[in-house]
Amino acid sequence: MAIRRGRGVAAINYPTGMNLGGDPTQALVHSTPTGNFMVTLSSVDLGQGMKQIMAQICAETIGVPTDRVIIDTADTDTGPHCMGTFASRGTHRAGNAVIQAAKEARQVMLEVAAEELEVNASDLETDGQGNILVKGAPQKSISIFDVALSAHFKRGRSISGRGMFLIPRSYPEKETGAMKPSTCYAHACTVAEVEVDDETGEVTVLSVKNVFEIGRALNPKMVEQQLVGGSWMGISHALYETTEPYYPNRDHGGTDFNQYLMPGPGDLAETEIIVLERPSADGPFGAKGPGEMCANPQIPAVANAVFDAVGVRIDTLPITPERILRALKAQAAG
Amino acid sequence: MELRKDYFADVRKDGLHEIGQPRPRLDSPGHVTGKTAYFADRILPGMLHLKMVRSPHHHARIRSIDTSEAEKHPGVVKVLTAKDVPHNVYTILILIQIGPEDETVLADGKVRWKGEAVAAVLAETERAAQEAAAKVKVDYEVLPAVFDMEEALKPGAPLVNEYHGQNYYLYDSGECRKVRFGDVDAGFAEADHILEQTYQSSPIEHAPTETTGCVVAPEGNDRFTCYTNTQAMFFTLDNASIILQMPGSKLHFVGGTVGGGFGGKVDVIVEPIAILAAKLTGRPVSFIYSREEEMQISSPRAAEKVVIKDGVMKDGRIVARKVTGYTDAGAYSRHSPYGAQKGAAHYPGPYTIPNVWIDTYCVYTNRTPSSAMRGFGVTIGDFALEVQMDKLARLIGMDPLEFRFINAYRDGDMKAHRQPTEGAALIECMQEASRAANWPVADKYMAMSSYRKGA
Amino acid sequence: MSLALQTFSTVKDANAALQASGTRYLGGGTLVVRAANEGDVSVSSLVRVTEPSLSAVSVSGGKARLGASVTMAAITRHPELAALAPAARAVGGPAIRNMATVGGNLFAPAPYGDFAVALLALNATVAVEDGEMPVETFLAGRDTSRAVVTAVSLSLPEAESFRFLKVSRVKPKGVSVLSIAALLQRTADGTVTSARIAHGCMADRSMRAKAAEKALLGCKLTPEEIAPALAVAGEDITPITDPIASAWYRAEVLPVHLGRLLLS
Amino acid sequence: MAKVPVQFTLNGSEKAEFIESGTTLLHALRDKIGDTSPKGGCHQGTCGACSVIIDGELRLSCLTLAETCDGADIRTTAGLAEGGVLHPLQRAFLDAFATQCGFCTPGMIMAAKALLDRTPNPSREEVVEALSGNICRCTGYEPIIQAVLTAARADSQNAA
Repeated sequence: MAIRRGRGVAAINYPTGMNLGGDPTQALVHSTPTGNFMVTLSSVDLGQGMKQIMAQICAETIGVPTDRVIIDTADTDTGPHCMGTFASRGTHRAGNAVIQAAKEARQVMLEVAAEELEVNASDLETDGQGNILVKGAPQKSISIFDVALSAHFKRGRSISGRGMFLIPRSYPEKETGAMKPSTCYAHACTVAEVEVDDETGEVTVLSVKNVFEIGRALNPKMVEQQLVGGSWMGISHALYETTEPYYPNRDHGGTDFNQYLMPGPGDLAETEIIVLERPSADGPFGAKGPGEMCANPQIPAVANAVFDAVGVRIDTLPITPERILRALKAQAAG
Repeated sequence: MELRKDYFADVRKDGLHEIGQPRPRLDSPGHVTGKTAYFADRILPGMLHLKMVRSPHHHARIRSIDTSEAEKHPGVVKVLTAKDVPHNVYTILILIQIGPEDETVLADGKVRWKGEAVAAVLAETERAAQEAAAKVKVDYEVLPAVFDMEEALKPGAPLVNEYHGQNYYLYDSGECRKVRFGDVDAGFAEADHILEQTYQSSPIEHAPTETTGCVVAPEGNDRFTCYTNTQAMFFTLDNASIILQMPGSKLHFVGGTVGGGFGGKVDVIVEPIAILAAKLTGRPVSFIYSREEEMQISSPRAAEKVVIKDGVMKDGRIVARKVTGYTDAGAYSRHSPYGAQKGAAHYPGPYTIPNVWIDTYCVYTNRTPSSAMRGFGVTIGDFALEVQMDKLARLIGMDPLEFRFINAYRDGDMKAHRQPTEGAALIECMQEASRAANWPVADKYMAMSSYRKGA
Repeated sequence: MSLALQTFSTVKDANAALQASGTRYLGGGTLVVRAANEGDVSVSSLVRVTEPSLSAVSVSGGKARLGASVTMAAITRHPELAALAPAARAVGGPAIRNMATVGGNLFAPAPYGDFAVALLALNATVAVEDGEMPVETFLAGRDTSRAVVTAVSLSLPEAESFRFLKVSRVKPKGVSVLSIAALLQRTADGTVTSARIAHGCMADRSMRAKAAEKALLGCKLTPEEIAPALAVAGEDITPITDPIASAWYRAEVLPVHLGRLLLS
Repeated sequence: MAKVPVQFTLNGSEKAEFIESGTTLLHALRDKIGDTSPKGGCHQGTCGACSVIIDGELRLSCLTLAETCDGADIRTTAGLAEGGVLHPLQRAFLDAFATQCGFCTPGMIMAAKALLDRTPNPSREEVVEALSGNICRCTGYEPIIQAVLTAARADSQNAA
């Protein structure tokens, strides 16, 4: 019996948003009478934290703390159209729409504040704490609370804005395939270290070191959540998951979580996450979509590590103990 | 997690108030107290339960369906078949002009995969619906089936889906989406080594802890509220509107709080039939996939087969890459033609290669229809590409990480689909991985940059 | 027809009720309630028994009697059942172990039934209302058994004589690729004088490895001496193929894991 | 369909319902009583989302018939916070960013509570074992394990 160790690397990129574009998302933003901001969307939170991120994006753009923002999604009677949450598009598409809507609302807010302070709107800035200040003369200020009250009850202004983000659809040229599939790409590189039991084909992933370039980590703790979970799913995809274990034979498909295999809490690799930020030109605050790509590089990195360990190539997913054992036996047979 | 702000420091802006801050999630207090409301937490008085009668065969003609015994079963309110569905043949991407309509809401005359929905039973309890479902009699004439993509593409293979007329999706470019860049044959002729390898995957499941489903309530004003865990609200509403031939103004979708998606909840499967059931019975209807349905009936990630042929020079440059990708759509399109096309746009990966030839096929077989999943169109391609990169490096006796630096794309490089590279960061990711994993590479690679002067 | 639960205070009454068609015995619920939830409409009535003896554990004179309703968790916590704890802990996660019973495990089809593998190696006796039989006999006839199992009795092994191994893909809770239980009596110099070995997943229910048992007699537990036993470990097996592993894989790794268990 | 009475204590308050015989505790809690904190992720006993604590023991409410809980003391995540103050486990899950979609969270918290009730200072291995019947598809488990370990430490500090 021998436990053999190996490591492998993989590097990838990943497009943000629907391939070839043509996937719009809208947002509406309005202020309540006391200067809280309602973001209305029809975008879906799958658990990745879309609601929280949209709140932070709106808050940053308007110039208020995040807890002054309320997210109303996803009710089709109130929320304007969003293409949906998929293709790593949520943060990028909806975030841009929220920024646009929030900017428009902010402009009205500054105009009302300017009237109250008897200055030009272009001379005003926000402090991020809920106040509007005159640039260079911060003692001259007004709270957003008071601005909203004034807008509603005194000046008859709607502090609101509309946002729409659309990457125009690209149509591939038939013969050459010339096309514009995406406007920004996230990147990753993973090094995986494994142990392989050469008598049973069992693989233990000892560690994964993941470097992700995601444009901008809008909320670092939430980015970490998604990247850690994605890294786990990538390992799972590499070694465990299949609905049809004997594909293309259709028999023995798993029907429950006992039969559909995923790493358990006792199978976790030591996981390191390093994030780089190269802001994208058209991302909200530079953000790209990290949601999908974070589960990709582990798969080939693990495959390459298995080869490094035992010298057999498993080119079919998942890389099961059975496939490894068969390959080892074939290798031994020469 | 470590945030390395020293990379790209010249283009990063700090000092924002809310962005970049690790604010607590506003939804977490609801999660930890069990108060977050998912669609299935809408428990409505008088709610009916919908259970599907499903095909036990991979491919069969339906001679007849007899629902009379099921309808008499205690607790059963209605049994729906194809004739009850106003626009029964549909395809979800019709909204972005990708046709033809090729799938039935409820099977009409034929089933094309094991598990296909044939009849919908509505009953007062889940148990009554299950019992009645067992009493729906369907007379099948079993037909030959095909499960393997290569077999499906051979002449004489059983035709899976008549709406296509052949076992592949017909793009405007023909039987596959194509990318042609440079002269791949000249590249192979020039190469020191040529390596052709085949990579494959089997379908996998999103396996969200919350299964796909919806709860529909008739509102009394001729409108229907659909509480759903769809990943795409209007996409689902608009498709439901087409299938039900009902103005979209009659439909009200409420969602946005989903127990995991991963791409598994973008198919419009449960909502239209549940709304129809609510309309025809005047009662609230719950249609929630069982775990078994989630595992074997809901769309998986497609199985794929990827053949990569590379020409590489001894100095590490890849001079030609030819990729042929096959996506196993199963019996119906759903999102697979889009996914196969996305693959064509993704190859040859984040590398600058002067001569590229790509064909991606979307193939029909008698399997569970596949669809989107996290990394759709790319994940399996990346597996294939990056294992191939490892093999190429070893073939020419080069360190696998250094080999990637040599070929990595940088700003301004022309991609195979004829867009100049912008915002590249592959090199920096690899540099950081080299450091973090203690996998040293030559100094010249650590000195590289994705930036190019003037780009 | 809906699902109905009938509760009886005696095994006798429950056995009578179980004669009706569509009636199944409710133990911990992990098998039968699941079947009902999944739409098995052949089950229309469930029967349970509240007789306290079914939940009792008694240990005396090196023998244990486990009521059929005793849970896996109860076994793992019982100070005098330490020898059985590894096998009981092999069943499910914590919630399942609080529900799954000794009696139920005897009916669990492969890849489940890890505890029954241990019971088979330990030559346990299965009691029903009107008698007792060896677990091996019970397992062979379980498909047609309609009587409530009341208890399982066994001689508790010396700690060093009993070994149990479960191999799973998912840790710490996955279902079995295989499981092995071995009861070995050895002389002071380590020579095996008797061996009883049971496998899980090598058929649709746990089975004895009789050829390997025989080949171990007179051996010391060294790689060289156990080699003949490993060579015949797969005799008469018909491993299951399921989403966890194929029959081929299970057969291939059975001697590997048996060897590791014997040498551990 | 025959209805049967069932009475139990749910998070400290008495409940009495007439239910159809054969109803699972999960359905009784969710459909009859309105405690939707236990989730139906599989109805097979394989995901743990429906986990509740019955008479001090972690159980799966999807495989437990409500009738068998007559007289029992049942605890769910919905009853964990007292007087609006989060339980240390709930606090730790928040602080560790251990929830994403949240669907597994109530079951995870019940599994963790069952552990800490018996083992106030668990090792990592004991935490892993305690959570092993509960599926999470989003987090990769590590943040949840960390949250449970943190809650245990916080609790033992409070006790000290």
